[in-house]
Amino acid sequence: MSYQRAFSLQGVTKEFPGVRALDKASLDVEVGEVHGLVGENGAGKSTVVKVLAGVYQPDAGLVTIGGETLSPITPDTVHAAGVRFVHQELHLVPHFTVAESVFLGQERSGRLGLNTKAMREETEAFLHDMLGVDMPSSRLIRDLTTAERKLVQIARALIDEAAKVVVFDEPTAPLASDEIETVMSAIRRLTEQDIAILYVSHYLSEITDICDRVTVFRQGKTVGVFDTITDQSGRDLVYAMVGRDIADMFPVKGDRVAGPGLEVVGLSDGRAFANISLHVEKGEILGIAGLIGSGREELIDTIYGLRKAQTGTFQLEGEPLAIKSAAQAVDAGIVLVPRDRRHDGLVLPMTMAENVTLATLDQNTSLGLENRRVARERTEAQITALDIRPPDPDVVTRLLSGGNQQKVVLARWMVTSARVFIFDDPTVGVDVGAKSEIYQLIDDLSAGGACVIVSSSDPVELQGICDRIVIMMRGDIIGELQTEDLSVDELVSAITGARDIKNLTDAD
Amino acid sequence: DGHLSLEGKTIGVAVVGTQHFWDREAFNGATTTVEKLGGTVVPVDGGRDNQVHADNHDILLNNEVDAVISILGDGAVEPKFEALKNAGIPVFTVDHPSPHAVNNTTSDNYYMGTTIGRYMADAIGGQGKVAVFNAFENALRICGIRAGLWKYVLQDYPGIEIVQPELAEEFANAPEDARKKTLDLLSQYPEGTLDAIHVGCWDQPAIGVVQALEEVGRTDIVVTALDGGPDTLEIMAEDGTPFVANVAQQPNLIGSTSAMNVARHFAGESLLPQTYVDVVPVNGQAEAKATYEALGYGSLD
Amino acid sequence: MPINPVRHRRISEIIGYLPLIIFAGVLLYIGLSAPNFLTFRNLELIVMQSLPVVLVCAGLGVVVMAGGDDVVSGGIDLSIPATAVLSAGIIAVMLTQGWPLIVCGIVAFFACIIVGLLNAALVTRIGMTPLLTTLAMFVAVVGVNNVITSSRRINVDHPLIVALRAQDVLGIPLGIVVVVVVLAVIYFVTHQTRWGLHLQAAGGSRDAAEISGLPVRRLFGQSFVLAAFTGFICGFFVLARGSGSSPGVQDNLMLEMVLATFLGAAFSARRVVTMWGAVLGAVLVAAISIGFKSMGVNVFWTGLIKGSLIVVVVAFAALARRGR
Amino acid sequence: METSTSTNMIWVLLQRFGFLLVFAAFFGLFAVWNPVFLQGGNLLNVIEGSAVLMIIALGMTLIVATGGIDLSVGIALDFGAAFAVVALKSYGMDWFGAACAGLIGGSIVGLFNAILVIGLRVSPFLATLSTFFIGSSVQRIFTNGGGPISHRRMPEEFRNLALGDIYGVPTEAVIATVLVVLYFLVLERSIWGRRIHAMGMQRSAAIVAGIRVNRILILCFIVASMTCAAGGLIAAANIRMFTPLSGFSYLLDAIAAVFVGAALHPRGRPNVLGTVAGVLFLGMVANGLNLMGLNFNTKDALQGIILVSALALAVAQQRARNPLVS
Ligand SMILES: Nc1ncnc2c1ncn2[C@@H]1O[C@H](COP(=O)(O)OP(=O)(O)OP(=O)(O)O)[C@@H](O)[C@H]1O
Ligand SMILES: Nc1ncnc2c1ncn2[C@@H]1O[C@H](COP(=O)(O)OP(=O)(O)OP(=O)(O)O)[C@@H](O)[C@H]1O
Ligand SMILES: [Mg+2]
Ligand SMILES: [Mg+2]
Repeated sequence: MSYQRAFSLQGVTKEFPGVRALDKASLDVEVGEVHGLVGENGAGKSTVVKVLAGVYQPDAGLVTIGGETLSPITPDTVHAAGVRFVHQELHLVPHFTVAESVFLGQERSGRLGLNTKAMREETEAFLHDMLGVDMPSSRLIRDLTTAERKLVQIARALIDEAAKVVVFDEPTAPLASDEIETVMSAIRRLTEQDIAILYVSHYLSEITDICDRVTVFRQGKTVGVFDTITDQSGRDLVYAMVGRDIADMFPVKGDRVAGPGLEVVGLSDGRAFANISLHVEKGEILGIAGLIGSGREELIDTIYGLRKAQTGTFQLEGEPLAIKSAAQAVDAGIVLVPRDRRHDGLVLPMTMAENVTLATLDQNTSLGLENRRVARERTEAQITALDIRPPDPDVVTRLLSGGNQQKVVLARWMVTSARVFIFDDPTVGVDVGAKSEIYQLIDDLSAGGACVIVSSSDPVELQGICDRIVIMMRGDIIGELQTEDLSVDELVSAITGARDIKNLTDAD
Repeated sequence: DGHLSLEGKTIGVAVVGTQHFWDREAFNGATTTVEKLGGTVVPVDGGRDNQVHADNHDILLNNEVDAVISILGDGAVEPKFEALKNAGIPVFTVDHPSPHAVNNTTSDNYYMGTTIGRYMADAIGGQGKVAVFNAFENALRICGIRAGLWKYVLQDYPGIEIVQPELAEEFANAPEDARKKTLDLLSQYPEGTLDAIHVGCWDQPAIGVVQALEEVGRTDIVVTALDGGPDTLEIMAEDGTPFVANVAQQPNLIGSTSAMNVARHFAGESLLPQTYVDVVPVNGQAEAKATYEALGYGSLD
Repeated sequence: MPINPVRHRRISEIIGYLPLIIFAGVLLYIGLSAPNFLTFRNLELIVMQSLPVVLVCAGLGVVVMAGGDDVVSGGIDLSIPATAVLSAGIIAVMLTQGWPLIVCGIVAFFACIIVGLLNAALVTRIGMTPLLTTLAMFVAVVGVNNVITSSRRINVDHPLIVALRAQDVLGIPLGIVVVVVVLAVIYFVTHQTRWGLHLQAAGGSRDAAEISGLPVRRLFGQSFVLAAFTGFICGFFVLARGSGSSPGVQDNLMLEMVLATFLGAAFSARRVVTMWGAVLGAVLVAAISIGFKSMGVNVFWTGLIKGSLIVVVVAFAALARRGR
Repeated sequence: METSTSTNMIWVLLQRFGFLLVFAAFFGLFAVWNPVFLQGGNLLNVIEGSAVLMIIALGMTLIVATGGIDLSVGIALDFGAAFAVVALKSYGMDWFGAACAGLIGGSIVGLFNAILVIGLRVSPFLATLSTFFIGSSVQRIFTNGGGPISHRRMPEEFRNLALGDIYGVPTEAVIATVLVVLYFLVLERSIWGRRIHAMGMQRSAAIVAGIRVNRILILCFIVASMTCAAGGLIAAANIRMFTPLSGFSYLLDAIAAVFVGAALHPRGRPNVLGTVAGVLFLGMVANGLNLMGLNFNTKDALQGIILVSALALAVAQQRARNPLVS
């Protein structure tokens, strides 16, 4: 193929107080290719994207788009040059229609105000022709599935047909495994139209799957450009990213203590799922798999007392247990690492120390007054144990990177003497290095005799760390699989209902 | 007046508010008398908002009442009165003279203003410094009359000086607010430099004024006010109180008289534009006790 | 599995209409007990009396639209009623000094717009929370108005002002016509134009609007100016209604505005504050209070009834949301 | 860059201490304008006169810290005063019984708010607004329209809640100070305070962390309204009567004080010491303007303008110091 330069960043440096987020980084993307950008949390990916978006002014370096060097780099000049963004977050107005959302900020006007009809027709046509989906343009955003919202975002970026470069920032992070394909195929269609795509993701399987070339960042520097990508490139990419081999992403299991753990019988919430029974032994890691909408998330919330259960009983280590609120769950030694750490995991405006000790306040008090020194010491111990960066108990958690935020949530539960750990999508947006650390930690917990439940939308992760996986579909558990000898493909087909679980188990 | 009757008549009674003793009593006087005369009352209350009070007359108009008694209010009510009049509904006002009203029943505000002026001047021996709470002089006609005539009388006492600026009381939390403002005032006018504090149109703030004076032991300063409700009469009846003069009105009687006037109107009697109901000047402790009993508030012994 | 999403939907939709049903029930009850309540004349009166509140509600609706419906940090402008009395006060004072109405109007217009700009600057430049900003602004503007009018009652009998109250156009009171036109314009501007769509996006999801390159802060600021403009218009209606400017009108106007606007949210299918919801809320609140007065309900009870209405309606709205 | 260090310093100083400087500037201005301002008696007036507002503002601080707002603080004050005065007058209770009655009366308001907010899921703003309407109406029904209940022959001990002194310090100032200290310890130094702040800042995260937010919220509403009722006791003792609907006049000032205080906090949290600063500032401005001898309309307008400017300055200062906080 004869490539033509779509855009290039050369020697871009960006400093924030105390951090050099980009350090003479460069990035070249050709027309018609899908170019991957990978790196650890904090490597500078988002910063480079923001420089390209004109949100940040680089301290040094050149940005060239379509052969023209941009100066100044502002959101407007960048937009005019044909660069579009599909942001990671599903930022859309919930009560807007699809058409309104697609055209927000680039409306078609008629003689009297807006030309709503034209916008509706164009939206439907575009979704059909370019992305291959049929969607009524009058539906409200809040009634759409996550994947459909992603498509709306993509349509938004491309509807004016002036796009030359499209930047995808972790487009699949919020998606369930079956939805990913919808979006990926939409992306592939785009390359056919001589659009260059920059694809930022932590999912290396996607990167090797879809990208033609990949650039790797580490600590703000470009440390490698891979011109050919095969299914086997994953390991090399990881090496380039973290600067060392991550021999095994997943920990090797040793001997475990055993004994009765958490037992849930006949749990229903009257809406999302009904009559669910499951159990986790001490020292066991139970996976819960299922698509978005399968009731998996609601089940986790109900076990943790965040949602009201209509029927159902709990037993922990043989003792009956009432869980009507999260506080009761915590008192009983059941703790949750929630899927949405920014909303439910952390009190973002509070410091690391404040967050780490939030659930165990009464352990470091004298006469009801807080002993801040003890709180600090305990936090420092966790910082060392979990390698949280920066190692400063007084840093406001809002400013931590995703992986480190997740570690702070973990640290909070480490200081309790919890018996059941529930992880809900624990590694979304977390880089490979941190991911493997978190897996190790989960394994250590179960090795120490805790019951662990991991609910996840990532089949690889489930297959890698769990002993046993239950699969949910439409509010029901449709089957249970042992992970030994289970392949990821088999798991995926079970989750999506492509294959009957019975066949799977029979085949063993 | 035994022949008077409102049998079969519906009378709208609009009152500007009911927080204040005076308003409430006038309202009660009017409504009970209407009912005693066999009429039906449609009551509306403005919640001390002159605008709402005015609007309430529209409701009475729509309800096709036979007559309206309107208690207090400001200029906002005039067009409403006019509309009522045009619809053939006679309007009777209380303490609010209006060209569109058949009759206005009121205390003699001119007399109140001059009387309290004289009493106060006498109490401080015809000279000295006087502070005045006077937030409503510009807002309400009756307050303009009372404060205006009080000042008019004081022109005859060249030795009396009104402290500037005048003070403004609040309506909602009048006693406590006046107490604080008085304390501020007293720190500005040390011992011997202030002789009287007058409340220009009513007497709720005077409760706080007296309170402040007693707190800092400055009961040499004379307090005067208007209305003479039971609260303030009780204070005036206490030993050693600085609250020396007041002019008591008979709001219940005023309301009731207005209702009687409505009946007189329907009986075909002709009414004067203004009916004056006696006020009771109260000068000193003994008169306060007597007035308290005479107006039927009970006994203070 | 006894899960029937369709049935759930239907129940929650019915619950969703409960606030309106409750109001309809109360009004029907009033209509049956107060003979003159359901007459055309009375309905006209209800609308006429709610005009000033309707106008400020529309303004508040726009601000909420642009800032989101979080009462403390989202879009709220408590200063609109103060702007309205400032407008009324300036016009009244200048009229008594013999200025032509048009000049008075222009001066009042600029004064109101300045208040709107100040709100906008404090909120979007300095970053004060809107609730606090506009509450403080309310106090300050009322203070300034009291200086301008010396807390006097000022009668106004300018024919144009009187016409707003007393003139009919084709059998419909001029005041209603004017307000309907103003509302229609505001509706058009906020729903049928690019700017209006951006405004709604800014309030609907700040992040989405920012990412779409919309000038969120400027839009939010502009909503305060538009709100101040409704305050300016409202000033004329305050004058017309009270045939002049009386001190103290703002307090009641503010309470009614807040009550009506947030009740209005309970009427909207999406449970969001909308301009029409606010307007409907204003009219219904006026209807209820006029109704109870017509019934001769003891006046001391009105607050209790209003308060309970908010609770019932809002609680049902919350219930419906939960049922969804 | 180096040349501008000194101007930078000034800028930094202004940002850090801007509000303090304004406080000082007004203090100086009032002192120069009218020397009376500085006299001990007058400053005592300021402190005494701020006591009730201080107490109400403490209650408000608590509710704002939970992430809500309380428009019914005035109702709680009224109920406190009403229950106490009725207990003294109609039931002949002694001062202690009456004080307890007042506090219980106030707690009804908080309980009612809690039911609306937690039980019926009404937002705090609308819930407390309803409480305001309902509470006002109840007072008017109870007092037959809103007439004050005066009790001139109030027991000396009860009156001393407002007028007495403890070792020369006015009792109301002592009560306010004790409450300030208690609130400070609870809200800023205790584990309950941490929980309250956590739920105020991010409720869902607090729930997941196992904090019993509803229980805390109920308690906070009740404690806040009892605090306001304590203010009501003092107000009633001050003038020996219960004036219905009088609490409303403290509402705006209380909100203003709390938010000035929050703006003074490095991370924008509502906090007790900030509230104290806010209340004292408002009290000082009101007193100073009273002493300036201005026409009362001018004075009110100035007070409003100073309020807006002070708030703007406090917030600007906080933003400048810490641009990252939302
Ligand atoms: N606005 C900012 N102010 C200060 N530091 C910043 C800012 N934005 C980013 N940083 C810092 O710059 C570095 C690079 O951050 P960046 O967001 O680009 O990483 P990333 O590769 O996108 O990480 P992730 O995988 O977590 O998304 C980090 O150390 C981050 O803390
Ligand atoms: N103003 C700031 N000051 C310091 N650090 C910041 C600032 N803004 C962002 N950061 C840091 O920059 C990094 C990236 O933030 P950003 O908002 O871009 O999220 P992100 O990179 O998309 O995160 P994720 O990996 O979870 O997708 C985080 O480490 C964040 O803590
Ligand atoms: Mg990033
Ligand atoms: Mg990212």
